[in-house]
Amino acid sequence: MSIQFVRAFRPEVDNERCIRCGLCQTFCPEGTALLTERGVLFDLRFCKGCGICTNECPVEAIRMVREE
Amino acid sequence: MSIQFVRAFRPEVDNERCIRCGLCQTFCPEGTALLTERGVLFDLRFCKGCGICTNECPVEAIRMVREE
Amino acid sequence: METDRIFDEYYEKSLIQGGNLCCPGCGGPLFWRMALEALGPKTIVFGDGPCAMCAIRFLRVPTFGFHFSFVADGATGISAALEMKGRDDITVVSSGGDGAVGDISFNKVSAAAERNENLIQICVDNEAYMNTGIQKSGLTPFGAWTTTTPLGKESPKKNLPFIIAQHGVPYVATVSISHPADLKGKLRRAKEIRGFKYIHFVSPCPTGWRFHPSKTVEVARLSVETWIWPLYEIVDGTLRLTSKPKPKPVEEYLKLQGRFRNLSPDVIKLIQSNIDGKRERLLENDGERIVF
Amino acid sequence: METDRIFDEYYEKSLIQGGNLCCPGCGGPLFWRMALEALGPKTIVFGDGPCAMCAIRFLRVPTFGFHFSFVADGATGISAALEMKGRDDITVVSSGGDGAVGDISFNKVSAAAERNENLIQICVDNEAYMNTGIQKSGLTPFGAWTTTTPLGKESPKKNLPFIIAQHGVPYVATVSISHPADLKGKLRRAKEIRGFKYIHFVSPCPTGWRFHPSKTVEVARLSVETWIWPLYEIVDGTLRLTSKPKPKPVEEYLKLQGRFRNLSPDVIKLIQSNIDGKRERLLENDGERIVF
Amino acid sequence: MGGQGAVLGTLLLAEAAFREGKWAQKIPVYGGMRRGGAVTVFLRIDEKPIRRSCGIYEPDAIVVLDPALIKVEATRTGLRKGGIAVLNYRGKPEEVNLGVELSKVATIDATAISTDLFGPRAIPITNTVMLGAVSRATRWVKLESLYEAIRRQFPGRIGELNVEACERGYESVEVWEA
Amino acid sequence: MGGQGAVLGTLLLAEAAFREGKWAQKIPVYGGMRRGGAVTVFLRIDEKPIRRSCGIYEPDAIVVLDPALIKVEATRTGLRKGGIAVLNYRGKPEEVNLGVELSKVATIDATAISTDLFGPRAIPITNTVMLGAVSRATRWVKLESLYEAIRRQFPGRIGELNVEACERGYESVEVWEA
Amino acid sequence: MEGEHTAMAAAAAASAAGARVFTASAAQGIVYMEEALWMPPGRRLPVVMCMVNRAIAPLGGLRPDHNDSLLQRDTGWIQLYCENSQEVLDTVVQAYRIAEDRRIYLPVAVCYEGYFVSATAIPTAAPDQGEVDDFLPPYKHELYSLYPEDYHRPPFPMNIAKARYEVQQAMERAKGVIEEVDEEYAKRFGRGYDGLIEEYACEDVEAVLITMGSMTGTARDVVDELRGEGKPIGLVKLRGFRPFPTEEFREMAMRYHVIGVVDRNTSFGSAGGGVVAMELARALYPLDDRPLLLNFHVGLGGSDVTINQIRYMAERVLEAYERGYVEKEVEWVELLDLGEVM
Amino acid sequence: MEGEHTAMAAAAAASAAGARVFTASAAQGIVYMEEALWMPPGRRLPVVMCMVNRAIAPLGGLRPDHNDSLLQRDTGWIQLYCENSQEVLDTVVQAYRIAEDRRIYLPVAVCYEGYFVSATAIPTAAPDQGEVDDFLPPYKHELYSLYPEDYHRPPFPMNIAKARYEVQQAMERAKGVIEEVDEEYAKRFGRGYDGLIEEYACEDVEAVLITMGSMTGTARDVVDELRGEGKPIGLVKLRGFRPFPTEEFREMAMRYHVIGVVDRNTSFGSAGGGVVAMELARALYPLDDRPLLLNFHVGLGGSDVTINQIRYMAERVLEAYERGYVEKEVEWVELLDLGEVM
Ligand SMILES: Cc1ncc(C[n+]2csc(CCOP(=O)(O)OP(=O)(O)O)c2C)c(N)n1
Ligand SMILES: Cc1ncc(C[n+]2csc(CCOP(=O)(O)OP(=O)(O)O)c2C)c(N)n1
Ligand code: SF4
Ligand code: SF4
Ligand code: SF4
Ligand code: SF4
Ligand code: SF4
Ligand code: SF4
Ligand SMILES: [Mg+2]
Ligand SMILES: [Mg+2]
Repeated sequence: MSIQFVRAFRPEVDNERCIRCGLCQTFCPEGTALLTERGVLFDLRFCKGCGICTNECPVEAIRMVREE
Repeated sequence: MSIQFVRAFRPEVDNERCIRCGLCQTFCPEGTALLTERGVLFDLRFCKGCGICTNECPVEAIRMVREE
Repeated sequence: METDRIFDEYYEKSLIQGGNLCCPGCGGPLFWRMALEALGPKTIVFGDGPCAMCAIRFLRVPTFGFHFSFVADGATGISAALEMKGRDDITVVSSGGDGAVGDISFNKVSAAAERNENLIQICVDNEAYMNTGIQKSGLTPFGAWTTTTPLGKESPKKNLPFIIAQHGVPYVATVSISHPADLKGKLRRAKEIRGFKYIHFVSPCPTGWRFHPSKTVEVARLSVETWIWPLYEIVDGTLRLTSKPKPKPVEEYLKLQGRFRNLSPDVIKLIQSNIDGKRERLLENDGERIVF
Repeated sequence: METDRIFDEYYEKSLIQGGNLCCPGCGGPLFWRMALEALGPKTIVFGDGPCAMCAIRFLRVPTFGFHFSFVADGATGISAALEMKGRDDITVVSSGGDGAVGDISFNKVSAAAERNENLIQICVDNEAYMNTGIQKSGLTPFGAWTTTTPLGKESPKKNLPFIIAQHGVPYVATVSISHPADLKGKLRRAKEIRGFKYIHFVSPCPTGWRFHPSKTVEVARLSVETWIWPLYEIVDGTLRLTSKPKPKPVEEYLKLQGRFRNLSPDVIKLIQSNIDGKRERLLENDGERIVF
Repeated sequence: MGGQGAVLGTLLLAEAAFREGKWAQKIPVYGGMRRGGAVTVFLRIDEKPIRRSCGIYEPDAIVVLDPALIKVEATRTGLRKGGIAVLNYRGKPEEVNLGVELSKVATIDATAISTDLFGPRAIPITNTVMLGAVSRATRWVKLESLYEAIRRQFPGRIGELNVEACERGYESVEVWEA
Repeated sequence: MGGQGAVLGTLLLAEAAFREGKWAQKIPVYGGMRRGGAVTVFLRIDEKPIRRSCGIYEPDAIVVLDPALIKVEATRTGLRKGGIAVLNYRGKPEEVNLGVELSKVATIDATAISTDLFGPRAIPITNTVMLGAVSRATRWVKLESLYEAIRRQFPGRIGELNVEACERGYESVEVWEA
Repeated sequence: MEGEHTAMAAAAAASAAGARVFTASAAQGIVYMEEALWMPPGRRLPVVMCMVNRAIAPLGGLRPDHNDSLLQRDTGWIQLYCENSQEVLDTVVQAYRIAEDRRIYLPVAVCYEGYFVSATAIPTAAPDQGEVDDFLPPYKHELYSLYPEDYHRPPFPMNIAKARYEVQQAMERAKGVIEEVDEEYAKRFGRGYDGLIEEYACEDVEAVLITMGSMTGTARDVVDELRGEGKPIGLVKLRGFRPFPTEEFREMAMRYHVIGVVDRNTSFGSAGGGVVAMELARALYPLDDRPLLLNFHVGLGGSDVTINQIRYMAERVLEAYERGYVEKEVEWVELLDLGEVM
Repeated sequence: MEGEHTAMAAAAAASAAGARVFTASAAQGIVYMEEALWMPPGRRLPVVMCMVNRAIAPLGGLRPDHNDSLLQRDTGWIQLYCENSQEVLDTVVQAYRIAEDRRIYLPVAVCYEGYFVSATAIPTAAPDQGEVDDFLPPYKHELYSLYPEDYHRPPFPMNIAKARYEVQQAMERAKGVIEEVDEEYAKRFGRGYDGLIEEYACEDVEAVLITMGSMTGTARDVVDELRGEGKPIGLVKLRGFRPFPTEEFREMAMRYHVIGVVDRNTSFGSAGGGVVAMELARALYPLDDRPLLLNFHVGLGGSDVTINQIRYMAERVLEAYERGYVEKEVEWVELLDLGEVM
C-alpha cells in the first residue's frame, strides 16, 4: 500500500512535554498516533500530516515539521 | 361516455320528506346529486348507486331502488 | 334533457366531469370535487397512475402525469416553467397515492419539501396499493388486513404529515371529506402560501377496506371522531387542531371495516391506548411549535 | 520494524487499516475507527460510493456495497439473509453520505425505518456531495457556499434525525467525533436494540468546508458547543439531550470555515436566533416524548 | 364479462372442467388492475392440451354477468352464429336479440338471487349464480364439479352459500333453444 | 501529475499556449472525483488543431507537483529518452535519476515557495509555482502568457499572489541540460 | 420493499450474503430497477428473477410486449423466454441450477408475458419438493462470504475489460449448461424444452417463423394447420435469447430458405425492425448462403397476437420463398386489418 | 433535484408546460432515470440531454464507454455522438432545432465521453447568442398546452401500435432533418458534421474502420499515417446512431470490401460482439454483396483507446482485405498486449 497523498509536514512529539493524556491517539483520524509505554509514536507509513494531533494536544507537545 | 360500472340500485328522493339540507349534494362522490329549486335531482347517466346520499340524508328522504 | 343540462352546468362549476372509473363510493372523486371547488379553475394537476388517476383523468382542469414512481417531480418542472413564464396566477398541484407519495417516491416529496418548491403536494391515502389489488404500503395502519399482510400489518402507519412537517415547510394539513368546510378552507389557505404545502387526505376505500360503499362518509367521519385521523394544520411549524371532538372509541371505526375483522379485543385495546396517547400529545401541543 | 508491528496490532484492534484514500483531516476515518471500536468485529458494513467509501474500503470488517443510490436496501437483504441463517450475533450496519441517505435514497431509508428493519443506519454527513466536487445536498446548511450554491444555500438543512424519529423507530442519535465516549456509547446502545437504529454523524470536511485539516476536531467540538449540532438520542420516541453545554456564539463555528466566509452579519444573526430557538425547544422537550 | 367476480367465476369453471379430465385455459383481460373494474375473461375447454394463448374472437358462448354490459359485449366479442349466450338479465330469453342467430339463449336474474343470498350490495356477487346457469345452458361441466371447485376455493360457510347460489342459478335459469 | 491543482495548472498552461496562437488540449484522468485525490493530466500543444484524444504514453515532458509521486509517475508514464522532467524536488537536478537519459531535468522546491507565499497547508499550492518552472525549462509558453491566463482565472489579490508564485518559480528553478 | 430499485439491491446483497433469492417484476418495475439490474451480472451473483413482460409506459398499458426484458440484453443477465405457466415453473427450477453453477455465476431472468401467461390459468404440474431439492443442491457461493469469520469477496476488478470478458465467457459456457440442465430436468421430471431453441414441425420445411413467448403456443396451432394444408413452413421457438444461440441458428440457416422473425417489441430508429431480427441478422451475417429475412412487428404495447396475424405472417414468408425475394423487410402487422385484435 | 429519475421527469413535464429544457447525466444517473427516459419519446417531448458517456457500474469506473447511452437505443431518443467539445457545443444547438421540429417532436441525446471529451479542454468557439437565437426560433409545442386558458394535450393513445409507428416514422423523418439542420448550421456558423455519417479519407480505399465518439479524432491521425504509408483504409465516423443510417451504410457497402466496427461497449451473450456491429449487420443483411465484417471491443469500462490499438485494428482489417476472409469475427483488443493502456 503506498501513500496516495502528499504529506508536506509530519508530526514530531516532544516526549518530555507530553503528559500522556492520549488525546492525540483518540483524535488521529488515521490511527497513526499511538500512546505507548515508550511515549507517543507515529506511523509515518500512513500519517497524512493533517496536524490534528498537534491541534488537540493540550500541552503543545507535538509540532509539525517539514517533510524532506 | 358510457357507464363502466354496473349499478344494481339507484337513488330515489321523496321530495315531500326532503328538508333541502343539501347534504346529499355535498357528499355525493360523483357530483350526481343536486339540490335544485325543483328539489333533489340525480344524474342517472353517471350515478354509481353507491348509496352515500341515502346514508347521509338526515331525514331518510332518499331510498335505493332496484335497477331494471 | 333538462336534468342533463343542469348537471353539465354543475360539473363545469365543480370542475369535475361525470363518469370517472373509480369504484362506487370511492372517497377519491369526492375529495377532488371539494378540492377543486376550493382551488378554482386556474389549477394544473400533476399526477397519474393508481386509483387516483381514475379520478384525475376526469377533472376539468389541466392535468398531466406520469406513473406511480413520479410524484412532485413533474410538478416541480411545471412550477419552474410557470415561473419562467411569469404565470404566478396558476396553482400547481401534485397528487399521488399513499404508496406513491409515502413509499416509492418519498425521496422526491421530501426533496421538494426541502427545496420548498412552490406547489401543493396532495396525498390521496387509501392506506394500501389499491389499484394493484390491495397490497400493504408504509401508510397501511397497524393491524389492517391486506393481501400482503394476511394477518394484519405489524408496523404502525407512517406518520407522513408529521414527517413532512419536520422538513420545516410552510404548510401541512390533514383533511377529511366528512368535514368539507375544513377541507376547502385548508386548500384555500394552501393556495395563498408560496412554497411547499402538504395536504394529507385519508381516502376511504370501500373496495380495499371492505365496507359498504354507502358508508364512505360515515367511515371518514368516524376516523376524525375517534381521533384515528385527527384534523389539524401545521403553519410555519406551529400545530393547530382544527377539530377537537369528544373521542369516540376506535372500535366504532374499526368494526365498520372488513380489513380489521380479525383484530382481537387485546389488539383493539392496544390501538385505543396508542390513539389516546397520540390525542393527548396533540392536545398538549395544540398551538405550540412542534418543528425542531 | 518495531513501530510498524505495534501499529499493525493497534489497527487490528481498532478494526481499521492504514492508508485510506480520504483527504488529510477528514472526519470520516476518525468516525469509523471510533464506531468499530464500539461495535466490534462481528459487524458487516453495507455501503460504498462517495467519500464514505474511501474510508469503508479500509475497514477490517466485512464490507459490501453498491453505489450512491443504494442505501439501506442491501443491508436489508443482508439482514434478512442473516436472520434466515440464524446469525443474530452479527450487527448489520448500513452507511451512506448525506446526499445518499438524505436525498436520493431517502425513500429507501424511510421505508426501512417504517418496516423496522434490524440494522443500524448511519449517515456520514459532510453536508454536501463532496466526492463529486462539493455540490449542495438537502443537508447542506443554510447559508453555506457550495459549487451549486455560490451565494449560499437558501433553504435550511434537512433535519434528518428528527424526520426519522417521527417514523417511530426505536433509536435515533446524533454523534460527534469530538465526543468519543458519547459516540461509542450510542453505538453500543444501538447494537443492543433490535429493529431500526439511526445514527447521524456530521463529518467535518476540510476540503469542502474550507478549513485547515488540523481543525477537524475543533470544528466538530464547536458544532456541539454552539448547539449547531446538538447531541441527543431519541429512545422509543423520547428525547434525551446527552450534552448541554453553555452555548457559544455560532459565529465561532462559522468563522472557522471558508464556506461561510460570505455571510453578512445580519445572516449570522439570523442563524444565531434560529439556533437559539432550536436550543430552547430541545431543552423544553428534554425527557419528553416528541414522536406523535 | 363482468368485474373481478368474472375472473374467479371463470377460474372455477376451468377447475370444474379440469376435474372432469378436460383441459382448460382462462385468460383475463383487465381494464385496470383495481378491483371493481370491468374485465373480460376468455375460457377454453378442450379434450386435449390447449396451446394457443390468444384471445377468443368467435366464442362458442358468451356469459355476461352485468346487465349493463350485455349490449356492449355481445356485439364486441363477435359471438358467432349458432353460439350460446348466458345472460344476467331479468327478461325472458326469447326476448333477447343480440343481432346473431344463436342456438341457445339463457337468462337469469342473478342479481336478485345474489341480493337474496348475500344481501344488497353496490356490486352484487353474481358469479356463482351464473356458474349454475352456465352448467345448465351449455352442459360443458357438471354441477357437481362446480360444487367441488367452489368448496375448494371457499371453505366453510361462504362455500356453502356459494354452492347454494350455484344451485339456484342452475334451477332458475330459463333456456331458449333454436 | 499531482492533485486537483495539477488540473488547473495544466489548464492555465493550455490557455497560455492558446494565447500565443497555438492549439492545446488538456485531458485529466482522475483517480476519484473528490478534491485532493491524485490526478494525472495530459497536455498537448501543437501548431495545428489537435484531433486525437487518447492519453500520452511517451510524453515530451513530465511535470510532477508532488515529491512523493516522482518515482511512481516518472516510470509509469513512459517518459522517453531525450525528454524533459520538471519536478517539485528539493535536490539538485543533476542528482535526479529517472532511469532514462533525459535532455533536461529541472528541479524546484515549489513546496517551500508555496508555504512562503500562501502559508503552511497540508496540501501545498504548488501549481502556479510549477508553471513558472515549466515555462523556463521547456520554453513552450512565455511567462507573460501565463500571467494573463492566471489573472483571467483569479482576478484580484489572489491572482497577483499566483503571478508572484509563477514568477518565483521561473526564477528559482534549476535546470540541468544534457 | 417500497420500490424495485430497492428490491433488486436487497436481493443481490442477500445473494452475496449466502441466501438463495428470487424476485419478480414487470415493465415500470424493471426499468425503475435498471441501475440495480447491472449489479448481479457484474458482481457474479446468481439471482433468479421472473421478468413478467409488460409494455413500458407511456407507449404501453398493462399488457405485455417484450421491450422491458429485451432492454436488459446488454447487462449480462441470462434470459429464457417461456410459453406457458408450466414452462415458467419448470424454468424457474432450472434457472437456479444454471445461475448457481460455478462455471456461470450469472443471474437468470425467466421471461414471460403478463396476462397471456401470468394471469392465464392452465393446469400446471408442480414438481415434488423432495425431487426439486435433489435436483438443486444447497446454494453456496464460492466467491463470496460476508460472515466475519470467513470473509472473502472477489477482489475489486482492476482490469475491467478482463472482468467483462469473464462475464462474456460465462455467457458462452451458459449455452452448454442450459442445455445440460434442461436435459437432466427432462430426465427427472419428464418435461424438457430443447435448451435454447426448439424446432417445431420443421421436418422438410423450406421456411420458418421465429417466435418467442406465449405467441408460440398459438403459432403451433397455426403451423399445424398450414402443414395440414401442405405448406412447407415450420416454427422455431427462441427460448434462450441470452446467451443468443448463434451457432444453432447458423446451422439452421443452412436448412431453411426464408426466416420470418416475429418481434413483439420496437427499437425506434433501429437499423431495421425489431430486436430479435437484429440479433439474428448479426448471427447469420458471416454466412455465405443466408436465408431471406422477413421481420414483423406485432403484439405491441400489449395487444393480442392473433391467429389471423400469425397466419398472415406465415403467408408472407411462404410468398417470399416462392418469389425468391423479400418484398417488405419490416412490416407492422398490427396496423393491417386482419380482423379484430384486442 | 435529489436524483436523476426526478430530474428527467421534471424536464419532461417542464417541456410539456412550454419550457425549453436541458439536462445532462452519465452512467449511474442514466440507468437510474431509465424509467423516466421512456417518457419524452412516448409523449413526444423535445427534451435535449447530454449523455456524458461513462461505464456503468459495477464493471466500470468513472471513465467512459458507450454502454450507458446505447442502452437507450430502443427508447425513441435520437442519439448523436460527438468527437470533441466543439462538436458537442454545436450539436446541442442543432439538437433543439431537430427535437422541436414539428415533423419530429422527439428528444435528442447528445452523447460524448466523460474525461476524454467532458473534462478535456480544447479551444472551443462559442457561437454568437444572437445568431443562435436566429437559428433557433422560440419553442412552442403544437401538441401541448397545460395553461388553463388553452389547455390541450394529445389524446391518450388508444392504439398503441399506431402511436409507436408514429414515433418510428418521426425517427425516419429525423434522418433528413438532422442533415438539413447540420447543413444550415454549417452555412451559418461555418462548422458542419456531415449529418449522420462522416467519411474521412475514404477516397479509393478498400476498407474502413467505423468509430464513434472521441476515438474518432485519434483514428483520424492513425488513418492519415496509414494512408501516408499507402494503405487503402479510410475512416467512417458514425455520428447518428439513432436514427441509424441504414441507407447510407447500404450505399457505402458497395464501395468497401471490409468494414471494421469499433465497439466501445459490450452486450454479453449477444449474437456476436458489440452493439454497433449488430446494427450494422442488420442494416447490410439484405445486400447480395456484403463487405466482410470485423468487430473489435475496445475502451471498455473507461480505458483509453490508444493509437496502437487503432493501428492494430486497421491492420486486422487490411489483413482481412488481403486474405479475403475474416479470421476472427470479434476481438477483444484490450486484452492484447499492445503497449500501455491507461
Ligand atoms: C416502478 C413501478 N412499480 C410498480 C408499479 C405498479 N403499480 C402501479 S400503481 C401501484 C400502487 C399504487 O399504490 P398507491 O400509490 O397507494 O395508489 P392507489 O392505487 O392505492 O391509489 C403499483 C405498485 C408501477 N407503476 N411502477
Ligand atoms: C444515480 C447516481 N447519480 C449520481 C451519481 C454520482 N455521484 C456519486 S457520489 C455522489 C454524491 C455523494 O454525496 P454524498 O452521499 O453526500 O457523499 P459524499 O461524497 O459527500 O461523502 C454523486 C452525485 C451516482 N453514483 N449515481
Ligand atoms: S498528523 Fe494527522 S494523521 Fe498524522 S498522526 Fe497527527 S493526527 Fe494522525
Ligand atoms: S496529546 Fe499531547 S500530551 Fe497527550 S499524549 Fe499526545 S502528545 Fe502527549
Ligand atoms: S347513489 Fe351515490 S353516486 Fe348516486 S347520487 Fe347517491 S351518492 Fe351520488
Ligand atoms: S340530504 Fe336528504 S334532506 Fe338533505 S337535500 Fe338531500 S334529500 Fe333532501
Ligand atoms: S379501489 Fe378503493 S381507492 Fe381505488 S377506486 Fe376503488 S374505492 Fe377508490
Ligand atoms: S472531500 Fe471531505 S469528506 Fe471527502 S474525503 Fe475529503 S475531507 Fe473527507
Ligand atoms: Mg393507495
Ligand atoms: Mg456528503
